[in-house]
Amino acid sequence: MTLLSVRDLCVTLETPEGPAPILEDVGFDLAAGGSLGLVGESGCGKSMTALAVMGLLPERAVATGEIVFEGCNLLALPEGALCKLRGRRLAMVFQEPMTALNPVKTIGAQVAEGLRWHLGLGRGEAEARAVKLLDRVGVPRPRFAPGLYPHQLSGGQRQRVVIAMALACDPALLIADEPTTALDVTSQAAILDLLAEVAAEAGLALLLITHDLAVVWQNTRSMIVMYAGRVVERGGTHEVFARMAHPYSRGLFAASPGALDAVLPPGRRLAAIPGLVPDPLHRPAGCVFAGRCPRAAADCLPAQPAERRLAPGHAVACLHPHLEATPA
Amino acid sequence: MPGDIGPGEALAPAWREYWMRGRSSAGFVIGLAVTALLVAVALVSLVWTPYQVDVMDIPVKLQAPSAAHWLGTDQFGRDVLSRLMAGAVNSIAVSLVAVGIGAGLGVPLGALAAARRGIIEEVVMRFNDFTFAFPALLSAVMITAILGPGAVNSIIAIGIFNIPVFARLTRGASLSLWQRDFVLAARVAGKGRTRITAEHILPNIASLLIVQMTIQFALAILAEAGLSYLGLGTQPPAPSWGKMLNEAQTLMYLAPQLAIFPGLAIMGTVLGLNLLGDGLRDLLDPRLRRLR
Amino acid sequence: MNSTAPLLQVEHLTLDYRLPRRRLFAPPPHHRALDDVSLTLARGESLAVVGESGSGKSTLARTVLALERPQAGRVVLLGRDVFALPADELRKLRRHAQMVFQDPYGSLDPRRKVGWIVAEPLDALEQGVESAERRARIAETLQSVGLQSGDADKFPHEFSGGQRQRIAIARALITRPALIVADEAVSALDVSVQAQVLNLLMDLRERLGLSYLFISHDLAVVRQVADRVMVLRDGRVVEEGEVEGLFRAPQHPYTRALLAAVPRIGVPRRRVTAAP
Amino acid sequence: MKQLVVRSLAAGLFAAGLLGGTAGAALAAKDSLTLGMVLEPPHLDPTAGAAAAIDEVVYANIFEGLTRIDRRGEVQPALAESWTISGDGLVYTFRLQGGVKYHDGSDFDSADVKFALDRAMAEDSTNAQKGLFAPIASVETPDASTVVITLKQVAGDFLFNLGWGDAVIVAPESAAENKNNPIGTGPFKFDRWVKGDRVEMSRNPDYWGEAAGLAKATIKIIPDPAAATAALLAGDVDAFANFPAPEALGQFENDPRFTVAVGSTEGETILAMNNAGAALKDVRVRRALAHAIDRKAVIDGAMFGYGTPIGSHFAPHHPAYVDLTDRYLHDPEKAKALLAEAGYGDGLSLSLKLPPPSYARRSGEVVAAQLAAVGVKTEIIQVEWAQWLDQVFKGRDYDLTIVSHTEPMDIGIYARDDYYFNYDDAGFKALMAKLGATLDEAARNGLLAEAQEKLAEDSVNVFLFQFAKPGVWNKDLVGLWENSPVQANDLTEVNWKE
Amino acid sequence: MAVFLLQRLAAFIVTLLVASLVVFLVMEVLPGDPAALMLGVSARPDTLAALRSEMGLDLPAAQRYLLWLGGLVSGDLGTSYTYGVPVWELVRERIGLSLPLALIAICLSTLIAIPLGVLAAARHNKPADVGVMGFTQLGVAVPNFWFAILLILVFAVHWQVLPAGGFAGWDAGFWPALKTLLLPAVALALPQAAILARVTRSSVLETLGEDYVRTARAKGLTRRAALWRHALRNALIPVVTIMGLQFSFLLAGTIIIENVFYLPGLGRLIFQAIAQRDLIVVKDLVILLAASVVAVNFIVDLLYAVLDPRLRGGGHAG
Repeated sequence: MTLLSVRDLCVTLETPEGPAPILEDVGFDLAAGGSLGLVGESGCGKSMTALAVMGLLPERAVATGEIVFEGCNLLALPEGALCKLRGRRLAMVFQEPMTALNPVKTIGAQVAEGLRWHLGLGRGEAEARAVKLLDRVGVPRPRFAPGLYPHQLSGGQRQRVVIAMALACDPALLIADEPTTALDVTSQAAILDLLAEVAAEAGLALLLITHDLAVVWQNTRSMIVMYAGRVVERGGTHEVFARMAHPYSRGLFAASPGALDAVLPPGRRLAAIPGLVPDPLHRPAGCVFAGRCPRAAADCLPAQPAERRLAPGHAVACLHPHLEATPA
Repeated sequence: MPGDIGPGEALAPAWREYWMRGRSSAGFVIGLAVTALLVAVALVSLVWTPYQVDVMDIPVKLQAPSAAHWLGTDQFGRDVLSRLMAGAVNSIAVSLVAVGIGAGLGVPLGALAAARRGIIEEVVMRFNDFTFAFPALLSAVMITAILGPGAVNSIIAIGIFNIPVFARLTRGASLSLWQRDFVLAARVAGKGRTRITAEHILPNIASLLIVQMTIQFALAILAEAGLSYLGLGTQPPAPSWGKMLNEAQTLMYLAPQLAIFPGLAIMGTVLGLNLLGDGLRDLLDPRLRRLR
Repeated sequence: MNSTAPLLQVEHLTLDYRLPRRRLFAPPPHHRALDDVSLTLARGESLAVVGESGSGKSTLARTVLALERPQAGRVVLLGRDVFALPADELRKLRRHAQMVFQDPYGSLDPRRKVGWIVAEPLDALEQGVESAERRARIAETLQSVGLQSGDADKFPHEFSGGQRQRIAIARALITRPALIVADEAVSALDVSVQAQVLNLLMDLRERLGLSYLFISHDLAVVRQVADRVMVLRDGRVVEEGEVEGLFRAPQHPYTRALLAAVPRIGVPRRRVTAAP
Repeated sequence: MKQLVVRSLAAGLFAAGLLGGTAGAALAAKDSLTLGMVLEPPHLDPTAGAAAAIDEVVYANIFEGLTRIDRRGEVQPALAESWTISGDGLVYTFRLQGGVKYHDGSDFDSADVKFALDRAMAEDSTNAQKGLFAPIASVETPDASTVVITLKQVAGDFLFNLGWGDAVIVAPESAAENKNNPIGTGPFKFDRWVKGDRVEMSRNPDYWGEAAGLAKATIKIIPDPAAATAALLAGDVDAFANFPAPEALGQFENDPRFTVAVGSTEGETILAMNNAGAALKDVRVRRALAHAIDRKAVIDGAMFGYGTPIGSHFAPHHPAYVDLTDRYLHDPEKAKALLAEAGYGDGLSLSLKLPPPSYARRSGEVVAAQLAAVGVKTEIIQVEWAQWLDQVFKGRDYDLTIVSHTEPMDIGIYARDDYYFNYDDAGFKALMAKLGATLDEAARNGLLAEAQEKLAEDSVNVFLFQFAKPGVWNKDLVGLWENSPVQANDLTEVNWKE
Repeated sequence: MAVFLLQRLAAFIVTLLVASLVVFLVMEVLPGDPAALMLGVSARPDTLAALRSEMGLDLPAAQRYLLWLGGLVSGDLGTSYTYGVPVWELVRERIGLSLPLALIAICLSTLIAIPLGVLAAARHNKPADVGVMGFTQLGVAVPNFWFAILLILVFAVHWQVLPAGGFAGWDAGFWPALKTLLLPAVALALPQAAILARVTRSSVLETLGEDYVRTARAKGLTRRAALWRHALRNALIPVVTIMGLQFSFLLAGTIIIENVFYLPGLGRLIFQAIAQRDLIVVKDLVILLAASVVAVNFIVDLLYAVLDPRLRGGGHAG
């Protein structure tokens, strides 16, 4: 059953130099209890997609298209109705646990706030539930009293608190936007484990946004690759990894030093993608990747390539995709 | 005047860009216009005023605005417009020098404190706390009590209280710059603290300082007016807006224009400078949302 | 200079940061950022220092370049103890050791043109460089990192993150140093650009015979560029060794935990127990 | 213009929602008075300070002397019911009022008089007018109601001098505390002093003479002329005996709620010159300055027409007055000629130090403008009283200054050694000595006329105008002094109209 | 935290000591002899000398400094030269006016400024914001003494609803006394309110951009709820700093405003004392004012700790 269905999502940002298209025709589906990885480099629009779903786009941004969640189009909902969904059915975990928590409120109060707001619980009851939640995410009493303030916790512990806040009202969808980027590698793994566990336990769908292919590989069932505001490849995670068809996906894969669990022989170079990501105000008319693409041909330039199905559940927006398997 | 600076080719690209951005901000344009008007009026008054500034014509004293005297005459029959115009020179001169003193001493002190830390910083900051512990006006009153009232002494009094403002600002901004990697890079490159201050720190806080200067300039105009109002600032017969207000106060009921026009002049000038300062801040560095 | 001596020798380095007092009459508490750290780096060798945040690796980098003064220990660069040198001698020594920083946005003065930035160590450290030679050196250095000589007249904000990191590398190279300390030099870059910069660093090392002290938290990156790896934790060296050996058979449990935590493609996720 | 401005201001502020409260103009109670005064007395003991403000509060209200000066400036009996003077003019025998009590209930007798006078004359006395008592050789008290004062030399104005505030009679028990809790014998008792704001007093029910008309009098200190104007208009004070803002008088004259009375004072306002100054020691220069000044314009410009031109250091309302105002007529050409003659044809620069009162500051501006017209450049330096005393009066470091000499009959100052004018003239000193030894009224007047002539002739100072005393009060108030022969606000006869 | 406060306290004491020395030296070089001023132009030298010795002016400077300092420490402020009463008495009388005036002005400016600032931030770039910013620009630019004159003109002279000046005294009753303080308080408060409103606005705008506000919105809080529950308290931290700074400006403002409204407050006392060379009063008052500025900033530091738990100490858990 499809929980979230995004169709033709376009987001335009007003800038002093004119409107900048941030997202163009982004679409994907996420089933209830499923997990979707959104991977791409900075500026590809993955965070903006998450904010669009949450209805928390910056004021200067205009979104068009459809974001259908549990049967209703979020983009058409009035603010009041959105507020009733946010935190209740839709929840989000942010990248920076250092700043995502209010420094002047106790962690207990911050976790309890959603409960009181959405479920109308009294202070005592909400705080009791908050203690349970904190315990669940690995910030247990008595070592961590709910009366602690965020600055008294480490980064990993704070991210656990943020997860507890997100889980408070049993949401159906959890969006995690680079939840581990700001953390040390050992905390990273623990947080990813925790996310996977709680998602499985509560049967909630996970939209995981990351720049790290390995994180996607280990944590999601399906994935989409984004580049310069567009979806360039989508499919089941394992299918996509098995045959990275889009030259960008493949380039990204080859450029990741830790992509292969093997060491390149000394002196061998990583496969870097030459060139730069085009600036949103000056995107080319045709394929956005053509400028950096080793396979680009004349036909890539006039128009955006349409999405092409390679296999069930695996599609690519490229005229000259790799059809051979990814070298492993 | 905004019209004077056309979008000419001669302007450097950066300035042209600033101008294009600035032009779209109403506050900045108004502030620039008011400030330019003030400067223009002051300059004009140096060579021409409708009447001679100091010449008394007692029979025509306290006249309401008329065709002959656009803003009326004061208790000695002097032309108010002429005195307002000449008062602009006084306000600008006093404020300029006072802010110059403040920035000229405060910026090096602040930069030194940030560069050297330790005991020097401690001394500079104690000096700051110390001057801050005295309400500025009170100290100005005492300074003029010692040195005697007068424009020069009010400049000193206002200037002294600008020193900690600039020292504090410079130190704060410099300290955060000293944490930046490009300063570390300059240290790796073997540059000493003085050279780094001159080549990296000061250029990077220049826009912040310019903005603060416009603000302090406005405050100095208010301070000069306040001191002159208390009789401690500019001495007669030199025209000063604050002094004019002081003299007009008892005449409020007979000739309210005498109190209204200098007040409006002060308000307009300060307003213009503040708008200019805000505009400059947004223009030079939109991230600098300094507290006001 | 004795060519057989190691390029850099760090001996028993200990460095404390003072923390604010907690009690008025007690001495202020210390945070020990480096605790008896020693290392040796030969010419042309690349040593990676890895560790999590707070492990002291950045402090080590700064101390090696004499930007911080340790409480104990020595840093010997090219046979000379940097903390025992008079200021102008130290300055002369600086041209042999330069640094590349993590943040390509923060490490370039936004008010200066690229040419000025790149030439900064030259201007500060080498007296009497004529302007024609100076120009030529800037152009040459920019070209060596894959930029154009015309880029010298642009401002940093006209460049992308990867290009800025190239500028920073050019600045480090212009005095033709023997040692480059790279403090998280690629961790702020996107993967595709990161690969470009890593490749550049490897090329330069081959061409110029540079030595790297490569500070990083990213084990995968380290594996790509280093000959040897040193693992720091809470200011102490927990393990050191040849990169291959250490990755294949880590000895210390902390090293093992670190390696296990790195997500890998093709390896199913397994529960890790985070090191406490 | 004015109405329009005020209305639009009112509308603006109203719109801003700042208006709170309602009109609450309480009717003034009919037996109390709030009198405005510019300067606050530093303390309330008239025998220990020079400030006119002390006398203006306590004189004739709280404290009384043996004699008193009435509203016409004439000597009247006070605590001394009557007196006789010996033929040689050296022995004064005073008969004291009976049944006089101090406000603290203690009795008044001749011992108090002796105490008070001895105290004022004593070595360590801090009486500001010690000179008044200089002629006294001894004070004796043959009985409780008689005081005999013997003088060293004849003093023509001795009875007048005993009427000064500095010569009031205080009791030994309370003298030390008079600065803050004045205990006198007058028709009003001191109630309290809210420093910086007001002094309150109330009717003395046990007064030996005719009881005061007012049950309560409050003297409110309002130093700022603008505030004074506002306070009168707003009804916060009932009267200003000496209103500090002459510019606003026109408005009060047109306002039916107020009475404006312009009286005379003993204040000769002069442009004092340092007669020892490099240029000013030349009488031609001093005369040139006198010719340069247009007194009428000074009075109009600085005093809004309130003030009488004078030609020498003498009050016009005095019988011995000689009008010398035409001695130096306003004549810029002549002034220039005189300056040229003295060698200052190319101009002259002088300092003009101005004390704080607005008459001085304003006159100074007009004077400076007029001097500029004849080529004399003046640098105006505004000083506080403390600095004026220090630099001008004591240090004699000045060229020109403007000040009002408010003491009555003070032409004698020109005979003092080392006085700040630096006018050291043997002829004038002889004249004054002669005056001191003369008792006959006509002869005295002749000598005084001669002295006035002499000062004008030597153009010692530029004599500007006799200070006017503009009083403004509620039209229903009667009995306030119009003139000010001594510095006082005698409230004894003040009443509200029925 | 306690250590931090003790360190601040030590710094404050040093500041005050230096201040006392500076003030004393300033008074030494102040031209004008208080004795001569009291006795006027007719005083004779022996009278002057007698008064000077009575006032203790004939002692050496160092001795007078130490005597004064010792007095301050033991709570004895000395005796006013001119009024002849203990300075403490003068201060007590005047503080009953100045303190309430300052407090009313602070309350007034806070009550005006914070809602306006929050409103402007909440309606960023909307007409309400533009209106508030316009008001604050005007408020910052108006000289407060001029504004005071306008207030008198309108309320006291034109409408006669409020007194033009003077202070009724608290013994006249609460409302009459308050009424006399209303206009001065408004004149003092308006420019402060304008500054405070600007600070509040920019501070709230800044905190509204913080991640934790976005987190709160992600929890489902409305814009308004996120503002009140999360942004405001954090935004108040810089606002409190500015309020502390304003106290100093407010004291300065009272000197002018008390002159305009002829209020017998500390500001006018000091002004008067300087003119009358009542040096002991000047010295005492300057030190008192400096101490109160310092004390207010000390309170601000304490308030920080209330508002910001990060300053309350307490290390990492776990």
